[in-house]
Amino acid sequence: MTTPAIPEGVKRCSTRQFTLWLAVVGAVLLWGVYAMFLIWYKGLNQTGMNDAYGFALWIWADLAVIALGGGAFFSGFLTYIIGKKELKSIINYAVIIGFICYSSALLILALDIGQPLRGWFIFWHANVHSMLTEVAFCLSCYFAVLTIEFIPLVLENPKLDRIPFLHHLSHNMHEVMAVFAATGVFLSFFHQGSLGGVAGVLYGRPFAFREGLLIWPWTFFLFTWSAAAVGPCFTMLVTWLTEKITQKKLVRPEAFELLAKISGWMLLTYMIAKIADTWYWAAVTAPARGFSLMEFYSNNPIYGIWILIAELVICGIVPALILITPKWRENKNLLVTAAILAVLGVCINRWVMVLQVMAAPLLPFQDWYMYMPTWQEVATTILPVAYGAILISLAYRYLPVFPHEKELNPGQ
Amino acid sequence: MSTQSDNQTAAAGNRSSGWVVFVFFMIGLVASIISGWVAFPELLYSTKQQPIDFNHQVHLEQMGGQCNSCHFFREDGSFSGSPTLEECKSCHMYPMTGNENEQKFIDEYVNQDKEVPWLIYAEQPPCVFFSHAAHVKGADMQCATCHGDIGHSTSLREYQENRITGYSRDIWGKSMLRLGEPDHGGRHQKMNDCAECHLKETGSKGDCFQCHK
Amino acid sequence: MFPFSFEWVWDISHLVFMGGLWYALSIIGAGMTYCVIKSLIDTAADEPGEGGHGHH
Amino acid sequence: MKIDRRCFLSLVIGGAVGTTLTPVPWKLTDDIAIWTQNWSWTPEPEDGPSKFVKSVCTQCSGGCGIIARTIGNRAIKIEGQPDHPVNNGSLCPKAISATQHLYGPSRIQGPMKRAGERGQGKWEKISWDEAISTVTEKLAELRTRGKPHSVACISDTDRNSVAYLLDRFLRAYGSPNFIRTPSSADAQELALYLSFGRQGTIGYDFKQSDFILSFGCALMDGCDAAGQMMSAFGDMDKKTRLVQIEARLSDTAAKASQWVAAKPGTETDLALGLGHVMVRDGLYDKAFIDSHGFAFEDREDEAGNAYPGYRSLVRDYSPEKVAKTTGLPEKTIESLARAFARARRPVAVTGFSNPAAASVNQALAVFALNALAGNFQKPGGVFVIDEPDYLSWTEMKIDKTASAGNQQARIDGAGTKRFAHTRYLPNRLPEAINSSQGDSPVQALLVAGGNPLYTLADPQSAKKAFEKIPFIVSFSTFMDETAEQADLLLPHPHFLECYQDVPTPAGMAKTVISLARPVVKPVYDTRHTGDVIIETAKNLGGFIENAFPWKNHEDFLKKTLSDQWETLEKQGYWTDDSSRDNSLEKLFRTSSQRFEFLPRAGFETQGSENPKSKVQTVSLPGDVNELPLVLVPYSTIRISGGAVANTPFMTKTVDANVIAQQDVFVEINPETASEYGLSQGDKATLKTPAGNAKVRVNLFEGIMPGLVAMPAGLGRTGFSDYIAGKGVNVYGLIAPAADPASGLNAAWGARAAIGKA
Amino acid sequence: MAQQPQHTKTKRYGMVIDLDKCTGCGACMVACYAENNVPFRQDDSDKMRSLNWIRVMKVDNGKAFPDTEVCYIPMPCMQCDGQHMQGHSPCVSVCPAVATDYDYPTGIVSQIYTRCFGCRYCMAACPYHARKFNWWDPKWPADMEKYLNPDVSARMRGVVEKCSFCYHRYQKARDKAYVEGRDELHEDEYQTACTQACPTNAITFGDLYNPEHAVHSLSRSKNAFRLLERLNTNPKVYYLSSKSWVRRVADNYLEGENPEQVAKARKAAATH
Repeated sequence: MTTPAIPEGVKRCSTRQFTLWLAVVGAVLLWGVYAMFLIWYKGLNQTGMNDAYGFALWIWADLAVIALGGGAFFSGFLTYIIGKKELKSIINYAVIIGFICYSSALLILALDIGQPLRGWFIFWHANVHSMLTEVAFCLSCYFAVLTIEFIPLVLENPKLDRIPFLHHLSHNMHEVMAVFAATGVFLSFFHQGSLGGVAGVLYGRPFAFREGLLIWPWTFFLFTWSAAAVGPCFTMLVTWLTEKITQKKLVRPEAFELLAKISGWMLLTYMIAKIADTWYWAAVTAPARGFSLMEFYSNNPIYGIWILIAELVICGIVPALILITPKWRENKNLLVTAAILAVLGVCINRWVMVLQVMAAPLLPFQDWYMYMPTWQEVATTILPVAYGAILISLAYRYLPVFPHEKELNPGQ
Repeated sequence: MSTQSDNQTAAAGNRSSGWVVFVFFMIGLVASIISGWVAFPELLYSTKQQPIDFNHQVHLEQMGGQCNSCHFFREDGSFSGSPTLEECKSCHMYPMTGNENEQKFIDEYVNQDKEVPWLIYAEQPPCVFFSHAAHVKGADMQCATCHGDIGHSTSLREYQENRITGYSRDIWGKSMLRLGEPDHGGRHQKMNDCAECHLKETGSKGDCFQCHK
Repeated sequence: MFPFSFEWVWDISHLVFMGGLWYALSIIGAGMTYCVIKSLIDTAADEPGEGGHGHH
Repeated sequence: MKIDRRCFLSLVIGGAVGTTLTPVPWKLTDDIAIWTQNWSWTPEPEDGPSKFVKSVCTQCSGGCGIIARTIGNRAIKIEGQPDHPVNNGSLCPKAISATQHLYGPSRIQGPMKRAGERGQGKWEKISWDEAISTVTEKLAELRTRGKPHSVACISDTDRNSVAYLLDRFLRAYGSPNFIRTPSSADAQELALYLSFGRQGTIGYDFKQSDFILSFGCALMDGCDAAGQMMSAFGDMDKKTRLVQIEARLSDTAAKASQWVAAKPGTETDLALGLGHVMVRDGLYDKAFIDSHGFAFEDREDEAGNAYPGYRSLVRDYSPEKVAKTTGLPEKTIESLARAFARARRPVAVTGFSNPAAASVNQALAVFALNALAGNFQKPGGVFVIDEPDYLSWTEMKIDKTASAGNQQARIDGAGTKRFAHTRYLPNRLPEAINSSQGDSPVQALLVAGGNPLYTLADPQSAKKAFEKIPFIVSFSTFMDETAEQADLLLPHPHFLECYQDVPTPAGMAKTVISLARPVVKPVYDTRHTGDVIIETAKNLGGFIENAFPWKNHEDFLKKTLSDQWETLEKQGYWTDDSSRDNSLEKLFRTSSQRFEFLPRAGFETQGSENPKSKVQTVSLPGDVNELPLVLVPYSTIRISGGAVANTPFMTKTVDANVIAQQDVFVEINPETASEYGLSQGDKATLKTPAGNAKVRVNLFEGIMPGLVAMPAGLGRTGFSDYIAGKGVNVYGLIAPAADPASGLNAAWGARAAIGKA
Repeated sequence: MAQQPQHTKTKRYGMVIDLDKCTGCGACMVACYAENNVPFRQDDSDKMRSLNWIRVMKVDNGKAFPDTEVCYIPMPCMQCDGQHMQGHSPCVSVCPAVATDYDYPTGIVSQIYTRCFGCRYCMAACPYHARKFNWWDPKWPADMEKYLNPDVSARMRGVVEKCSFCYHRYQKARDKAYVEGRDELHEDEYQTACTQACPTNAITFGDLYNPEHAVHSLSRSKNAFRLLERLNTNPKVYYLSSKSWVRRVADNYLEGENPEQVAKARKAAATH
């Protein structure tokens, strides 16, 4: 069916079906919103966090979601700055996914602080030496950039496009998009890095601490790199999932091919750097503080050595090799497997850099610290997923997200 | 495409012209600015009267012209602040003058053994550590420098309380946020005001713990 | 964040960090201002044409 | 002019732009942040002039000097009084956190009478006049019925002005039943009486001693001498040796130079074993024994009966034999004895431990070691402090009813032929009531100080006995376990609100009288127990009224303290070194005028022919196969095992492997735990002949295999939600066992079994 | 916050705790609660959510009965001077809103509750777990608000708090000095609540820079060490113990390393 709100020439499901879908996802969203208000009203005692776990599930979710949202800045970089025309097919979607990731991250941050009404102190009373300040600034600025990148697409909705001012605004924003994209890349580079810096600068936490370059620990660069490598994988994965659900071809194969290739090489180089970093940390940084590598992993099934192997080999080297090998990445199943592994890998990395940092004992007489999230934490962490699904559904339905959809689905 | 154009043409006929839109914009702008600068401060603060109208000048004359006759330092270095009922009673056990405020004080507080709930203009929040000793003894400052020439006032002015924070209007600084409240001859007492003076006088805004507890 | 906020110090760290921030913010701000003004002008230019503007 | 949606939109946009140019958003943002900084429900403590008031803590009998800091009429903080002779500024956590009890929810806020069933927790507020007249009427009625002796009074002390007033009141009224709650001082005081012939306390000169041999004393684990002892330990030269004999690595043991882990209940054997080595090797003060010792050698009495002496007694305690009993290597026993004997100023200490384990024999055996070392009335040694006599009394006349009542036998059996020298036997009171036919022998009970329903051994049967008493009055400051079961509550002020004299605490090597003073005005509608007694006496009239010529307690204190009052008011304490100057010639008031190694009073009156039977350890009831382990209570200074519960602050300091939520952890050696398939944190059921308890397991290498140790002071029902409902009362799991020599409760533990729950 | 050039480090307050004397009684904890208005809860047994500015840790030598030894280690905030001794303590450098700061005149790490918005980054940064979060609104039942100390503000839910070395006592001592016309404080004028409360005098407090203060020489004695010294946090809380096993559990050592040698190497590296 076609109403004026739906982009021209594409087919969408019935309103009833769409409403039903929204109701289902909306229920999950409401559950999350309820938990969110509980947390704001009653405070952080509603979570499973404690004094050992000052950072927990939420910070992991933040870090992971931002890494995965890295697809937006990296695709933007490739599209607008390097000029990879193939990616025009997917760039809108990458921006939407990025927008969802970043808005979720900001929402979770607003939940995660003990005094949300004073949250603006981080801007007003900024301590420029704190990695978290850098994160907050770049995150919110970059979110502004993402919004700017998203606006023209929203304005292309047939109904909005009819308003002359909005029509022109959309057009003019497109014109200068490269400038915004470049700013976005600059901001992204720093905040992805700062997120890495958040753990890396903790010189009181030998598990997290990394030496580095000037004021930046190696994790600063590793985080940016890994986000650039894995962000596109996540974009591909969500696109693939959308194609499966809508049962349509949405993106030109060249876009997949190119993103996969670039991701593969980024991931491989990242893994080499990451392994070098891990080796230096295990062989030099930690022992200088009296720790041997196995002290960080043994003695605990949850944070065992498997986690390192999973991160570096199974979810690192393996997907990288799949993605750089043309024959393998042409196989859609292998490509998707590699993307899933890569996404898991970066999630494990962020998990380790948040949760295991908190868990590992520092004094010899201490034990591993354990933590179990409450349902409120889980609900608020799932909330962004529901919110993302809704936003994607709305965008897909009402906005011309995929410029080549008509051409790729001639029959419909 | 043609349908769309037609719609637009039709709409244009019913549309208000640009200058009308602009006038409405200006109305919104001016109205909000006026209400923001004039009505908002009126709403934000509640006005309270002191329990008793106190004449500083008369007391100052009677007590030898020294603030510290009533507002003194204790032996341990702490500052006594407003006199307690006990201290007032040392003179005002019974009426000394025919003043109605004095009579009120004796009837309502002395006879009922109740402390006077003075509203302190310069009362800082509980997170603030303010050392009178450091300023008055250490830096040799005059009371009036910060508090104004309150010693020669004959009447207590009204006390304005912020409805949201519950604190006196006097201590919330001279910046825009202070909303044009006159300074009563003393200094403003928000953190930035303290810092400004400290920077000028000591070369440093000071460390956090210097003024916070 | 601003030179008049309490924590501000005129040192290298603040200049570099805040410089970067204000640089990014001004690009974003200037870019958006440009877009809005240009769109307003474009819209005004369209008015006499009564919707005769082109659409791509 | 056409007004449409666009105009409205412009208006809104104009308004929004305009608003950003006003203070509204910025000021609101700032003020809301400031609001979060001053939430009205986060208290803002009021400031004012600060004062420091010297007083003394009366929460246990330790008598530590304190300084209370006040702001206006608020008590803010308790700190140690640095010049106080008892504690030199050292305080335990309970004293430091006393303000929590002062203002806490445990307080009884005014006189009340029971409204529902006993123990239901329903109370009705009444006036003090009504409260006191209720007591007067009840007492008058019992007297009219000729049963004044059915009134009993329980107190936690028999040595301060309130105790004296109570005792005087009972005697004027006609009852001999003044009972002191059990304490670690009981056995020591009795042993002191038997071997020295004096009523008083033993003092140890810890500070000057160079070798302290402690027989399981909880010196730094929360005994009543903690302030005193920790101050001494703090000043102690690192060369001073402290040896702790205990089966569990307590805090005292952890701080000791040497931890000697003897089996629990074998301390007496070890003391005699050490005596054996000293006597065998001639390592004792022959001069002292020659001139002041009695029954060191075998002897005969006037009638020609032969009695063995100490030398013969210890002959049976060879290191080899004692090693077996105590589980210690022979070498340890030999070297310990020699080290003790060779020290310049050694002192052997007993008594400050589990109040239930009152072994007079252990005290005698330890005194004997001190006698062998010849360290009486010497720096670094043992001093005898006489019962206080600072309160000067007027004689009183009593009527016939009173004298008839006073001649009745005590209900607890103390002072009877069987327990001739024991003054109070509180642990026998429940049994006396429960076993009586018909009416309870106690018709009215006044509980003034102490919390018998918590501190007595076997609190279950004590509670049953209380149910049979028709009229119970509690003078408690707090809603404690005893007050919960009372009919009438006449709350005594908190010690920071009133005057109270504090006699020399146990362990002090000189006389120190302190005065607790009102630090703040009373917070609640309370009245000093002394005042209530005086007023009740006046209400009863006649001879009783005449016996109490004072206006109130304060008046009584001022008049009876006479000379010392001023000193006490000024410096908070008053000392007297005269007991220190007691020469050995004047020290002993036994019939032999000597130190009696094997006291005549103890043995001859009981006609025992075989003194060896006196030194047998109390054996624990229960089948060894069924109950293979032994449960021992332990003290920790962070949990109060006494009448007054610990404060919330103290509970807060307790580790998560001692209390977690509602559960108490028992300590078990990992080796023992593995035998029963228990691992760290497991929930388990602990079984003893007295009952079962749900506990959790804490593995601890520092406890002897085969033992289960549980902290004392938990399982309360009274006080407040902050204190009650955590863990179990260990004394409820240990059935009392009478010390054959004294009748005091000597159950140092209980047979136990543990299994996974 | 940036190291402000106008500051000169005149004092460096520190603490020396003699572990041989600490009996683990908890008086320091309780005195600290009372002095600093630390709230409590009905069930405070979840130690990972229990507010404590000083905690007493119980450690043992790991040997079986009867060779077991136990040592108590009281742990207040270590008031780290940070790497290179410039006030960049682990927590100060990470706080995004300057709610915690290094007080250059005294060397004490401040915590301003009204500035803190509860991000807990400082807690993640502190290797000693000295920082505690207010998970709940504090509550003082019955009339307990009456015992609160006006010298220390009560904290609201949602902020981090920690030991301040009883900075308010320093302020009060200085006020007294001002009124008496003095510039310098005597050693005994400024003592923390825990130091004062310690019944065995295991804690000594004073200016580590001042040779007349006891801590000056105690912190340099041969039995002195600090916790996790190898992390380069430079704590101002020193410990004394005559037992080598205690020293070993105070820091991390690889197999074959020994505490004395590592300490010697550190000292040598520091002087070069």
